Amino acid sequence: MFLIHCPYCNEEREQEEFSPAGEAFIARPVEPEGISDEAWADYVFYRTNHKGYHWEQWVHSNGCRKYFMVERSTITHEILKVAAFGADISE
Amino acid sequence: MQKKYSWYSLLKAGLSGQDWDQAIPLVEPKSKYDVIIVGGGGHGLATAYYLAKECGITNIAVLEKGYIGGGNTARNTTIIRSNYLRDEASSLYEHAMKLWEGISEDLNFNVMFSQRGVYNLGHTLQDMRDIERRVNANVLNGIDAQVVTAKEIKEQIPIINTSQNARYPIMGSSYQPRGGVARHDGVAWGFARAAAMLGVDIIQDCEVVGIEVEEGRVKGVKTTRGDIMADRIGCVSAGHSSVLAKMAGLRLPIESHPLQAFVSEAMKPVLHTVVMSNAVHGYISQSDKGDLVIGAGIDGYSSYAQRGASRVIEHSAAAILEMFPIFSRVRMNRQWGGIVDVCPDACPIISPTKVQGLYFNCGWGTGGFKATPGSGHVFAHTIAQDKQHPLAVPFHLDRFTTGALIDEHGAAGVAH
Amino acid sequence: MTNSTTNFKPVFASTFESMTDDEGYLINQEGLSCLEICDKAIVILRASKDLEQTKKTAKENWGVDLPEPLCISQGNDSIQCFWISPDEYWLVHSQFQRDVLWQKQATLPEDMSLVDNTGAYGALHFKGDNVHKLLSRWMGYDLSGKLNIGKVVSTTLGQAPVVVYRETESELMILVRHSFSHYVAGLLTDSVKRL
Amino acid sequence: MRVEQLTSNQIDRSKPLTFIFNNKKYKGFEGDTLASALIANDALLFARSFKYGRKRGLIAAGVEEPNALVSLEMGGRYTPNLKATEIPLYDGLSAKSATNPNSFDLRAFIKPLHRFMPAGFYYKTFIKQAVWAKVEDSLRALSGFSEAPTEEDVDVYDHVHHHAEILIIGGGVAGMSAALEVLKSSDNERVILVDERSRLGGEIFNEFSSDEQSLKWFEEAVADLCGFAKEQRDRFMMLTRATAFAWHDQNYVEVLETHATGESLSSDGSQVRKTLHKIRAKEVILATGAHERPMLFEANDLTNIMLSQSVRRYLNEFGVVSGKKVVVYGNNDSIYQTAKDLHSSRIACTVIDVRSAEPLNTHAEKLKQSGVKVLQGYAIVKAYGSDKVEGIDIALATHQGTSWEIIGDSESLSCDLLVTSGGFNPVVHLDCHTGAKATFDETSQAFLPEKERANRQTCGAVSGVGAWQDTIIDGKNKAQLTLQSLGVVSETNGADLSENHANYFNVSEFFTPKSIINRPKVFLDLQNDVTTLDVALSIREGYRSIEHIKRYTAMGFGTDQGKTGNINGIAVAATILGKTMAEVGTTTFRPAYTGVDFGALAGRENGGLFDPQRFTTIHDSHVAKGAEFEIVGQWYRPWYYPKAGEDMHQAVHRECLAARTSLGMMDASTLGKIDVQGPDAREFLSRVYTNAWMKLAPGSCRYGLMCNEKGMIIDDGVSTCIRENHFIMTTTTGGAASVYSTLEMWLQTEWSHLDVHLNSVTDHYSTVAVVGPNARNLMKLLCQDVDFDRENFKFMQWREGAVCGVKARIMRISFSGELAYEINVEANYGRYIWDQVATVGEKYSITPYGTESMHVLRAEKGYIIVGQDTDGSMTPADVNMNWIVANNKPFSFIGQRSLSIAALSAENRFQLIGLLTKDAALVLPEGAHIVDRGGKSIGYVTSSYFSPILGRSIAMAQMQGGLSKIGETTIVKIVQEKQGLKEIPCEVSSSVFYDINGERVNGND
Ligand SMILES: Cc1cc2nc3c(=O)[nH]c(=O)nc-3n(C[C@H](O)[C@H](O)[C@H](O)COP(=O)(O)OP(=O)(O)OC[C@H]3O[C@@H](n4cnc5c(N)ncnc54)[C@H](O)[C@@H]3O)c2cc1C
Ligand SMILES: NC(=O)c1ccc[n+]([C@@H]2O[C@H](COP(=O)([O-])OP(=O)(O)OC[C@H]3O[C@@H](n4cnc5c(N)ncnc54)[C@H](O)[C@@H]3O)[C@@H](O)[C@H]2O)c1
Ligand SMILES: Cc1cc2nc3c(=O)[nH]c(=O)nc-3n(C[C@H](O)[C@H](O)[C@H](O)COP(=O)(O)O)c2cc1C
Ligand SMILES: [Zn+2]
Repeated sequence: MFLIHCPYCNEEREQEEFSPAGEAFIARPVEPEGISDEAWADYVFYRTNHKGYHWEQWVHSNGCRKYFMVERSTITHEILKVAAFGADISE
Repeated sequence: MQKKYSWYSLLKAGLSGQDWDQAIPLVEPKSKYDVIIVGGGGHGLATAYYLAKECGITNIAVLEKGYIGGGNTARNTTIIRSNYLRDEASSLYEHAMKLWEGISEDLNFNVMFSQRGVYNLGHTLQDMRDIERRVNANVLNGIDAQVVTAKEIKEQIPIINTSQNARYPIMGSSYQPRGGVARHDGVAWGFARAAAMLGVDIIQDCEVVGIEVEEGRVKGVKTTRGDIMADRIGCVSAGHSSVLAKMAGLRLPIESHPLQAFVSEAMKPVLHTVVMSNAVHGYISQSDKGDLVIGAGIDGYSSYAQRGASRVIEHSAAAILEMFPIFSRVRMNRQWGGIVDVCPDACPIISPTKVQGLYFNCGWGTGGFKATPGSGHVFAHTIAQDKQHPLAVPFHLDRFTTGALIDEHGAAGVAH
Repeated sequence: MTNSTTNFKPVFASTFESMTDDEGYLINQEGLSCLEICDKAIVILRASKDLEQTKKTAKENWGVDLPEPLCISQGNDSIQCFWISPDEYWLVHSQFQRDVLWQKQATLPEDMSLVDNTGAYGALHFKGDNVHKLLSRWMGYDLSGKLNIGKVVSTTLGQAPVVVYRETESELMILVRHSFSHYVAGLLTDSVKRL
Repeated sequence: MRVEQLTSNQIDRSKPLTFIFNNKKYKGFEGDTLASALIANDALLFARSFKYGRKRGLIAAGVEEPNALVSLEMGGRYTPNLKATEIPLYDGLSAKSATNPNSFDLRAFIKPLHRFMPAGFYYKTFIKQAVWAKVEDSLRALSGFSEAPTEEDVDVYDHVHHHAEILIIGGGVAGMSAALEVLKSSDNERVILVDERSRLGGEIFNEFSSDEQSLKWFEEAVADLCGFAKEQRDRFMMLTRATAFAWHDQNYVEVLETHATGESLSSDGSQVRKTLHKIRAKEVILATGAHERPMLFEANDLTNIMLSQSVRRYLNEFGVVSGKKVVVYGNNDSIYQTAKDLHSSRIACTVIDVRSAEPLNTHAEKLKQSGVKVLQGYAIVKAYGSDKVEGIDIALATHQGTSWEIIGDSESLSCDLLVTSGGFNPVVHLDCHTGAKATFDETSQAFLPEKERANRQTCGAVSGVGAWQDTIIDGKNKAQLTLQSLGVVSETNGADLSENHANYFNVSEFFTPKSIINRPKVFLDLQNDVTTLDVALSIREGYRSIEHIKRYTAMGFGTDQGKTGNINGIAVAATILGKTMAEVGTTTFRPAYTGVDFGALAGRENGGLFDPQRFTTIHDSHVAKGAEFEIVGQWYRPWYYPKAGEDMHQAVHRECLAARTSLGMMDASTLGKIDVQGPDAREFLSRVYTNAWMKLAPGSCRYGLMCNEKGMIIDDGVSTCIRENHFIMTTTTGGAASVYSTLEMWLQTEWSHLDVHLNSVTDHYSTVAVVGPNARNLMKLLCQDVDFDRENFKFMQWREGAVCGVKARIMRISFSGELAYEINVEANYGRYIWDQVATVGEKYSITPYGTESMHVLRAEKGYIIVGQDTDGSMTPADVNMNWIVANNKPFSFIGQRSLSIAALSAENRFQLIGLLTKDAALVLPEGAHIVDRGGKSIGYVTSSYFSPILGRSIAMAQMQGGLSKIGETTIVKIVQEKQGLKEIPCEVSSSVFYDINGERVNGND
């Protein structure tokens, strides 16, 4: 029951308003037909499932309905950063 | 030599004040073992036990980062059943069920396996279709299963609410008479003690922090208590499987999620069987101590913290009251969470990996306690022979690539 | 609406209708009233990826300055414009002047769009000192601390998705999806008994 | 017995009350708790212990009480397992011991057997499964406390959300002081103060005989706080009888408030029994105080062996005491406080201090001067008595460094009340719920909360601060730090605590010698009968971790969660293991701090409010027609419309024939509807559906199938092309929400370059389907501005027009195979249109039908229902719908790549076929299995009905390699009512049973 800052609403809201949408940065292969079954399985099923801070996707499902990215600790649930898609998350 | 548990020994100890032997001896890790099992949960300990008992390998260490049986084994609602839908899964769980039926004697340790029966309720027409399909499949596979009507449920469980006024009225249920519960701690300890009696080293407070791989073969592990060599390593670390995989440079098709449970204050027995409902998200039984043991739904985000959202607990309490309105003034005594390792097809992975000598047994998600003896048994054979036990074959990691998934979402439900 | 060639007389029926009193009140008591408002038209304006383009269009078409996040702005003829999401604005107007909103559809750039969603919502108007007391039983949003006048928020009431906005210090509006109206009316009238 | 009135008493002697306990009538006063009133009546026996069958009484006055469990009232207000110490007395109260100490149950017989029942007893016995199965239930019958309730609760529970800048948990001196400070030093910050007790003040009334200064401070502070609560109502809320029971991430604290009417009989059930407050606070100040722990010696569980502070509480707050000849024993100055209070109430007492007489203890000296016998440097070895404590054996204690040992012979002392104090356990529970660890502090000899945590302060006894004057300062200081963290003040002006502030009552080293630990019946956990020997045994057997000790002995598993016993248990384990307290550590603290009623957790989310009930705008018309409903997702859909005397089959028979022969109508409003617009709308549809969408013309509709990346069917529906770049997609009722969010996900995260907008318009439209050969005739009557000619308004086209005067979008689509139109209008006109269609349609005997008939009609045509004929593991090819897979679209549609994996086109996959029973009248049960000659399952029945139009049964099934077996005979097996398996021969057929060539869709002109 943590709070998440929605980068679009620009406000902290209860986790209940959001839905988790899995690990971030799992890009769909550009040419699915051109890759091996292994590479395809890696995209569809395999996950890093990192212990510690990682980037993941959430959607503000009961709010603005926007998907965005969150850097959250899977150990403490602490959130370091949130970012809209396409935003620069390097700094 | 360890003292056997029996009425006689109990009487003798009671009269003489003579001591019991160590069930779980304190040992220092050796520098090398034939097999290392990472993870001292029920599955890991069972694996070690069957390796020692049936596979002729006794130079084994079980490495546990905390205390044995302290992971999901300590946190689950202990529901045991084998009425799964797919042949592959039901064979595996039924294998476990058969082992459960003789496990206390085999281990010389009463794990309080109690076949009080399990009901899986249906609340919609589609639930009932699924139940019919599953029960028929079970019966064809020789697994005890029945479809029961709401009226029959009410006769067996008079305190259940079968009224049409419930938000999701109970339409019927599947019933497995041989299903039930067992004492979770006892399961871990019973396997540990029996394994230790066969010479297995059980080493606690020993976290594996690295896996040594050379030319595609495992060499050993790095731990918080030093390096330990082994030719074969079996990882049975449930919620932490991805962490161990990463140490060997692998990824797994797994996500770790919080799954919560809670118990009520203890009351006189009033619920004599296990009742589960996937549709309203509540799973309940009453333990021999008298507390209601209740399982909640899974939290959707990934986490290694053993806690989840209180909203999930509230919802489960509400679901339990939908089914058992008389529990409204009963109080929650304690609430906790575990970390479950969830696989995309709701089936486990019992498999060798690309790294020679490294095996994984994981992905049991919300429902692996019931498989404990079976899982350990087939995994032991898989490690010993470097070849999957026949019952484990469908659970190879390859299935995610070959497409041979075993979809158990229907029977595994949302939890347990 | 009516078709002149026949003698059909369409009957408008809101989903709250069977639960409100003759004057349209769901709740009407000391310190708290909840009245159903039936005359709102809601048209969704979806923005162009080019924000300037959107701003310009909104201004030209309806006289609205696009509101900041979680805000409401005013346009011509008392058209209200709600920020719902970065590319979604709701133009709220009287039912009977819905055409004022629609007329401009043809002039929209092709990457902007209008969707009529009037039929989807019931509107409840809350007034009185006990509004927060009632709503806080089902709403986790910080109404007293964060919902200032002119602010609009999409959130939940119980398990129903709603849009809530503040008109004055003691007046709030909540838009409820029609299919949830029995549920929402149920939870409000249940809680109000125990304020 | 009751003693004279003290100023700190909270009972109102002018209001006598009568109550019943264990079937006997007693008297008490307003302000009493059940526990204090029973002490006043000298009724001291509460329980018989589980394992040893020993009789037990009260040991404490607060929530830490382990023994005095009772059930309250009967019927709809019956409540199990309440602690007598937490029940305020009311007139007519009726309570019963959870385990009756006087009844002669099996437990009494177990008593002499306990030596054969060490910790872990069960694990060592009943090892044969068959034996265990026989005895388990009888053993089970012995366990548990109160009987379970038998009736539904008559009361209700509310949830309320709050937001505050500052939440203060605990309203003792520390919390009060902190609250006042934050209120005085800020203007707008919202403050909440909660305390579990009936009034504020915590332990202040027991502060050295409620010295006048402390009481004066208290009264002024209460007045100030009440002033704030009244005048600044918007920002200050003060709750008593409100327990913070859980603390979650980011200061989300759950508080359970019991209302005044809470347990009483007077409430009529409409009032709230309890409110669960959900508080989200920016800052939390934890001021939860400390629980006293008992001293250890043999038979320390006898009735009337109580905790020192609790005895003081009973005396000072309720004017009751349970003995006349008291021994007070302990290792800290709490015992002198109690002795002093007893002495001034003229109750004879002797003090035994385990600490040596050196250095000089001023409290001891003062007490001696007033004539109280004080023995310093003595330890109690053993207590004795039958029902209650009658005396003790003491021995001299010699001290060496931090430890002591008993020497010499023991001597006996008689007493009728034994009071002990072994130090204090700060109430760190809540602080540890999100994973913080308590650390053992040598100075205060206690586990203290973690020093620093973000947005949280601790003050008072919970952080190891002793005297009340220090506590006030500590409260203020922490309030200042809190305000600083909030940015309200920039600098803090803290005052210093006194030098000995951390020295809790001058506690001695936390230690009990092995000579005592090794005795029998030295109890640690009274509720679970855990003794020091159990801990020792657990360790010897290899269960060494404190978590193992807890689990092996059940220490701390009870309803008190080890509040008084756990820390002693840790100390004993430390001694046996030769480790420090810190090394042994605590077990994990978890919610709930004290029990929370399931009803309170659920709040109002039961029955109709358990989960939203969603209705279409036409619902009332269905109800009026007598419809039975089916739950689909959260929706209630008409299932069938029985006429008087009809069962479901008869109703469905009639409904189906009406649609096939003349006219039927159904409410299709629940289907998900998504408005898709934008320059890339077509491209988008082509990516998410398996089939082609680039050429669909405005005015037309098309059926589409949707897969996930695994290549499995997840949804289907018809999408309508409104304009070149504008479509309306329909989804299944149950799949609407997930399809919508999945589509948004693709758009936002993966294809953000596509210019498409999605909007859910499910609720905007009501949809009435008009189905049957007379559909066109009816439509002509309803709508004049549309040309319904079959050539001008073709199948899979749509038109806009006014239906009964309402603007409508009419689609000519069909899920029954008949000529059919779906009328979509703005939802507020849905009911009107439905009623009009019904009225005008009378001419053609129009018949409303529900989901059951819809299923029959579509099954006759072989149309699938996603989720019924598919189960998440079916590809389009599996359901014989390869015709809808366009493999050469430029963009690899979702799931396409997976479909090329070899296993997904294997020949023996489950494939959708039809089944025709040889006996045409026999309807296969859905879920029955198809078996091969060996009796192995090779498929199962997904949909099965009696088809009225065909006059025979039809079924759809998934069968391994089924498509290649059409025409063959196969066997379906079903479980016959538990009497074994029944075999039914069937013919494998195509899954299309009726109107194979699809001619009916045009109707008859
Ligand atoms: C709330 C809840 C309810 C459940 N209910 C049921 C149920 O009713 N029925 C059912 O069948 N199943 C249930 N389950 C699932 C079940 O608990 C698990 O599937 C099962 O216990 C897994 O056993 P295990 O031995 O694999 O894992 P665990 O018991 O978790 O053991 C894994 C061990 O590995 C250790 N470990 C991890 N990393 C390392 C490392 N690096 N080095 C050394 N050791 C390490 C951990 O400390 C842990 O002790 C439930 C789970 C939860 C959380
Ligand atoms: N108990 C001790 O160890 C001890 C030691 C030294 C001094 N004292 C005296 O005790 C007082 C200490 O003041 P203090 O304010 O720190 O403690 P306190 O014990 O006086 O007050 C704490 C209050 O918090 C309440 N509380 C505890 N947990 C709660 C929860 N989860 N939810 C709601 N309320 C909860 C308690 O019921 C109590 O009323 C002083 O008078 C001090 O001299 C006590
Ligand atoms: C089946 C089962 C029954 C339990 N019964 C109790 C109980 O009666 N009392 C109790 O305090 N805890 C009970 N627990 C919970 C444990 O105390 C503990 O919370 C759980 O094992 C998780 O460990 P942790 O809280 O130490 O992290 C039970 C746990 C399980 C799995
Ligand atoms: Zn948002």
